[in-house]
Amino acid sequence: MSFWLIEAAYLVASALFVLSLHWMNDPKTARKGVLAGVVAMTLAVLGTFLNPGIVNWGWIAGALAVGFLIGVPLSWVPLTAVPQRTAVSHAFGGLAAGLVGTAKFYLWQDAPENLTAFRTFAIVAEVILGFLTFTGSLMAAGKLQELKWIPQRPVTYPLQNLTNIGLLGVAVACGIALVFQPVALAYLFPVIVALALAFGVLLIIPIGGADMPTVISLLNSYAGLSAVAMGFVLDNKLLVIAGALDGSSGLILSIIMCRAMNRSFANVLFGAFGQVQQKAGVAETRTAKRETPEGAAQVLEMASQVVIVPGYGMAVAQAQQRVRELYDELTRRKIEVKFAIHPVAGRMPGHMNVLLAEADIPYDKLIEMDDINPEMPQTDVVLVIGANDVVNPAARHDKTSPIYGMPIIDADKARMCLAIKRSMNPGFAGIENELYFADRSYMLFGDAKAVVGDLVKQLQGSSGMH
Amino acid sequence: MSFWLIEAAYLVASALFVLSLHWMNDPKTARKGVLAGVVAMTLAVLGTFLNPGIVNWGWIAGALAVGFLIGVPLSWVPLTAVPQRTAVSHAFGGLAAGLVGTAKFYLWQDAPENLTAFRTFAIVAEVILGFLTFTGSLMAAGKLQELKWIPQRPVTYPLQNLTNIGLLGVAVACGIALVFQPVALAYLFPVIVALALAFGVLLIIPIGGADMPTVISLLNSYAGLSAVAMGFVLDNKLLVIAGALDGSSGLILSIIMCRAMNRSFANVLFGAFGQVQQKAGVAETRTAKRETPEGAAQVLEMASQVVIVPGYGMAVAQAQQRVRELYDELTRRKIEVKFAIHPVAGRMPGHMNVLLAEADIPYDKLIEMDDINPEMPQTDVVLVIGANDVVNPAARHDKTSPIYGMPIIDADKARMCLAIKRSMNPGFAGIENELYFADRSYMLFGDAKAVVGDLVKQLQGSSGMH
Amino acid sequence: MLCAPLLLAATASEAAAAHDGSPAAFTALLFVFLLATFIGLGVVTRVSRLLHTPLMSLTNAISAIAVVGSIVIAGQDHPPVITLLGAIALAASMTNIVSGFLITDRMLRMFKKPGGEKRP
Amino acid sequence: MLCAPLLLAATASEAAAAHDGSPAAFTALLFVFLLATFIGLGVVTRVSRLLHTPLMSLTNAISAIAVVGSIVIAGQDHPPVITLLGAIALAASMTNIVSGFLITDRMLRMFKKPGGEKRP
Ligand SMILES: NC(=O)c1ccc[n+]([C@@H]2O[C@H](COP(=O)([O-])OP(=O)(O)OC[C@H]3O[C@@H](n4cnc5c(N)ncnc54)[C@H](OP(=O)(O)O)[C@@H]3O)[C@@H](O)[C@H]2O)c1
Ligand SMILES: NC(=O)c1ccc[n+]([C@@H]2O[C@H](COP(=O)([O-])OP(=O)(O)OC[C@H]3O[C@@H](n4cnc5c(N)ncnc54)[C@H](OP(=O)(O)O)[C@@H]3O)[C@@H](O)[C@H]2O)c1
Repeated sequence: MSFWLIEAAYLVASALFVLSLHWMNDPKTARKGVLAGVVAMTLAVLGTFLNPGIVNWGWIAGALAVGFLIGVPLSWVPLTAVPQRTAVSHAFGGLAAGLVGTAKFYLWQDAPENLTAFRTFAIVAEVILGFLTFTGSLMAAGKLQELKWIPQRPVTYPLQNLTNIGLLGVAVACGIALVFQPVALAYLFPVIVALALAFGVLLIIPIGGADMPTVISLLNSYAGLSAVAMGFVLDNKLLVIAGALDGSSGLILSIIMCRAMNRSFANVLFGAFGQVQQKAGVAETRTAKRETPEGAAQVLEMASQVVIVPGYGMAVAQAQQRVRELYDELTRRKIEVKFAIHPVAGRMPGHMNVLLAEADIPYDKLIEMDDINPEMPQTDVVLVIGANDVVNPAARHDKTSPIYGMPIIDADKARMCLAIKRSMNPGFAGIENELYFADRSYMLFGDAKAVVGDLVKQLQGSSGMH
Repeated sequence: MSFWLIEAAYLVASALFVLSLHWMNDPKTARKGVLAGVVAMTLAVLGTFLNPGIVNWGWIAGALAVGFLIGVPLSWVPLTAVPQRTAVSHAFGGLAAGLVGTAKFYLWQDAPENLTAFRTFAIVAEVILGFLTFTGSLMAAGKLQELKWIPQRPVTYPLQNLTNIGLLGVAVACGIALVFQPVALAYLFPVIVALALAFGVLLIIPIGGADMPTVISLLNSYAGLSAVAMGFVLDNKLLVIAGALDGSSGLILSIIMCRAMNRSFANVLFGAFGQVQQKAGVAETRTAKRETPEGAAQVLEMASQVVIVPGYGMAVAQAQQRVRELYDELTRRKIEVKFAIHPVAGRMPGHMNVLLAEADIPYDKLIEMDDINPEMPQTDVVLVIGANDVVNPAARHDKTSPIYGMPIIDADKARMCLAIKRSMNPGFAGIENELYFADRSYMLFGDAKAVVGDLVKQLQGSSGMH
Repeated sequence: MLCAPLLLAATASEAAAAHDGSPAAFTALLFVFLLATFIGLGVVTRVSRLLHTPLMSLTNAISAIAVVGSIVIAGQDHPPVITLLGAIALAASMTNIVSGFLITDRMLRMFKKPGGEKRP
Repeated sequence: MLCAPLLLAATASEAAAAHDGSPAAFTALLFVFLLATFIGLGVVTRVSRLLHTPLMSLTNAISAIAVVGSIVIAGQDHPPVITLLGAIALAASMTNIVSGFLITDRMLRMFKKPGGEKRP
């Protein structure tokens, strides 16, 4: 009987998980999607409780309570910290998968008939994926949080990739051995765990902090795959389905990011990309024209169409509220204001959308790169707020540039360009941006929040009634 | 061993079937889709051959040969006969499912432990769906082929729906009885088969010939579902997957048709829609203005943008080649020619696209209703070729009209409208079309092929060098 | 390299037989059905409107997957009448496969790409 | 009305047990995996670009499905050390569920519909 209830619960849960992702295709239905996810997860948990032989209710209650107590605060992090948070929970996910796999392996040592070839195979896969996701995600979180004791810059040493692949190879080899001799060779299991943990760390070390978002998405799909493996171990379809959904989502997001950066997975994983930044910072020969907030405000008032290009800087400066005020001031003057959103502006996909949404800017004003670029020539003023690489014309023509080929927002094609940043320092890609030296470009130096604030004051000052 | 090869073949086949449908989303990749389907089917067949215990190779070879010999000619039918052909193969599909189910049922009579509740349940479902699809599709094909001895008009009699539902109810009741007593009550099985066969016929009788395309799509999903049921009987995942793909496809196509006709399933199935046509044909009071091919040709030459609205009449008259020549003549004169395709123009979804594609008209000239309607006011001449309901303005305003609410092509909004049809007879919906009485409308009476041919001659006559 | 042990491990057919018709096998099929339906709905809704007629005949051919069941019935050693039923079913399915794919391809070959020359 | 016989018929758990880990069960999971991956790819590619950040945290919550396995390990009567492992796994998964869904909803609540007022 319980068998049927459980299977029914799992079946409905599977359907709801699919719908949950499906409804994310439109902001209007997105929250329904979350609801579906919650219901699905609840069904999954309740269904599992029906399993005959579940007795340690105390332990379960305790664990759930702990998880609840950690989880709630973890959901309060500021939006700028979302990437770290995501990384941390990937770590938790990997840990859970790894531990369950380990437990199963040792439990079945006493009932080896259960350790069929594919079961053992699945366990090995689950454990390797789980534990490397665990350490890897922790490292990634650390780099994103810019912890002192974790080097931001990629750490490279000779034969690095070779040793990494080697490590993984050994782990896999041990795994295969286990598949043949799950009991006799059981002592290999801890070795595999250790290697997986180590590999997770070494995988991240050579990757620059700014590539972490891509890496996180990849770790996301690893976490999903480890759930799939767990599904094979426990012969549980729901685990396989949810894991697969998760895995494909992570994969697609990282592909989107790579495309938008015009880079390959290999380049992200082994390219030690951030390095180029060392040779950046070379003193500028050319100088860029400066503009004062007063002047900028006047220019903006004159414009009939303004396009704002937000970037990582706006996120760092937490300037979104000020930007909102600027938006209000301008629209109040019947000036058409649009936001040009680059797919990889900021440090995670959709980063800018969330920040601007937080500032209550209606999402039909957030225009995707491909839709806004055609309008650029008719745009009077482009206001770049803490963006850099995503508006770097070098990506279009300079074959030698590391971001050559990356699609960009054509800020240089507008009648005039105002750029807010603190200095002439480069962005994530570590290369200078000729846009700032163009005749039609003027710099507004300073922290994005402060500068935008000044602009707003200026506009409020002037009656605004013309 | 064979077990693994078979499962592998089935797994790959499943993936290929999905891809096959996926690639149909673009004419560029569509043929690749067919290829994928062929490979998948081949894998499925070869995989099945590996089953231990397959011995009657003679029978198999014979059956395959027969199927081949019937199948090849069946694929040569003219495009106008495609709906009938589809119906016939649904009949074959249903027959196959029904027979396999029957065979399995009697085979397992000697090994009743195999007739578990859900197996029997699945067999009953398979047999009912299979056989009702069989007779139902044959009836549909007959109506589409307009066979004399099958009444075109819906045949209705008192309590019709009640008796039909009743029949089905009895069949299902017997089925449930069988689920409990698969052996003791085995004699109920032929009853179920008979009822299913009868139900198939009675289901179609009350439906008008012109509704057959919708019905065929529904039968398509029944055929798919019977394959799914077979999958449950034989515990075969590939059958379930392919069947489900098929079922959902049929369902969606019929939904699209119903939407485009603004009618509900219930209305199609039980509405006896075609009936209204009886009270049609009432003599026209108002008279429509006629136009001669000469005059029409001159009008067309003057135009700068012409929109052609093809309909069922073009299909019946097989006029697509002439239409192509007309298209060439006009484009040669630098006149912008577009085709307005209504989703349910003709008698099956996409009917017009195939016909015009057959006449080598590039598919980027075939514009969907929603995209062409905004252009209508700027259009100089709309040339309606054997279309009627899909350009009937009554659908927009006349609440009493049977097609009220059905989205239409706004031919009446163009500067001028030329309509080619043989008479003032109504179309499938059996209602008069006020478009033909509008001031800006002129009729070209005659068979579409002939009339368009005349137009082409006229145009060729006039030098065309101005 | 990994299939080797998997294969050794499998006391295949018997195991499969043991599994046939078990509740677990039944629910497994339910999950497969659910997922396949989701895929079908998702994929078909995105089929180009241009190709709805070819789509009908393609799915038509795909539904001939009943061939799998027919082969099993017709091919195994059963009383002649059963074999006959199987053979008829097989012939019917084969007809659908052949005609379905042939006519679909025939229609698709007609679609000219905007460029002008026929699709390869 | 049809489940009744189905249930009667099922000598459920045993049957399920018999099925566990059999080759057939294994391949069933393979099919499920294949289909679910297709769905995932299809669905995610159509997620609105606006919502890629919430999507990340939503899938994050969904991947906490490992909770199912954790409950089984932690809940059944096993040596304490195993139970401990299970409990840790369970706590970790629960953390992801709670934080994942909460933060996703928090982000989505921010998205104002063009009209102006917040989404309900
Ligand atoms: N979004 C993703 O998913 C993702 C993933 C991986 C990598 N990336 C990469 O991240 C980059 C994103 O491009 P982006 O243009 O948004 O950012 P960016 O290229 O990193 O440039 C950010 C700019 O903001 C300025 N800035 C920093 N803090 C500021 C503050 N408080 N006030 C004002 N300005 C400040 C910095 O210049 P100053 O120091 O002079 O102020 C910097 O030049 C791309 O290269 C992309 O490939 C994105
Ligand atoms: N496409 C689908 O999937 C589908 C499915 C189900 C139902 N339907 C229905 O079918 C109808 C399709 O609309 P439609 O406008 O394409 O066709 P229609 O409304 O049936 O009108 C066709 C017109 O073509 C004329 N015609 C017939 N033979 C001709 C010939 N040889 N030469 C010239 N004209 C000829 C007829 O007038 P004369 O007799 O005066 O010549 C008739 O008025 C819609 O009502 C739709 O709901 C379509």
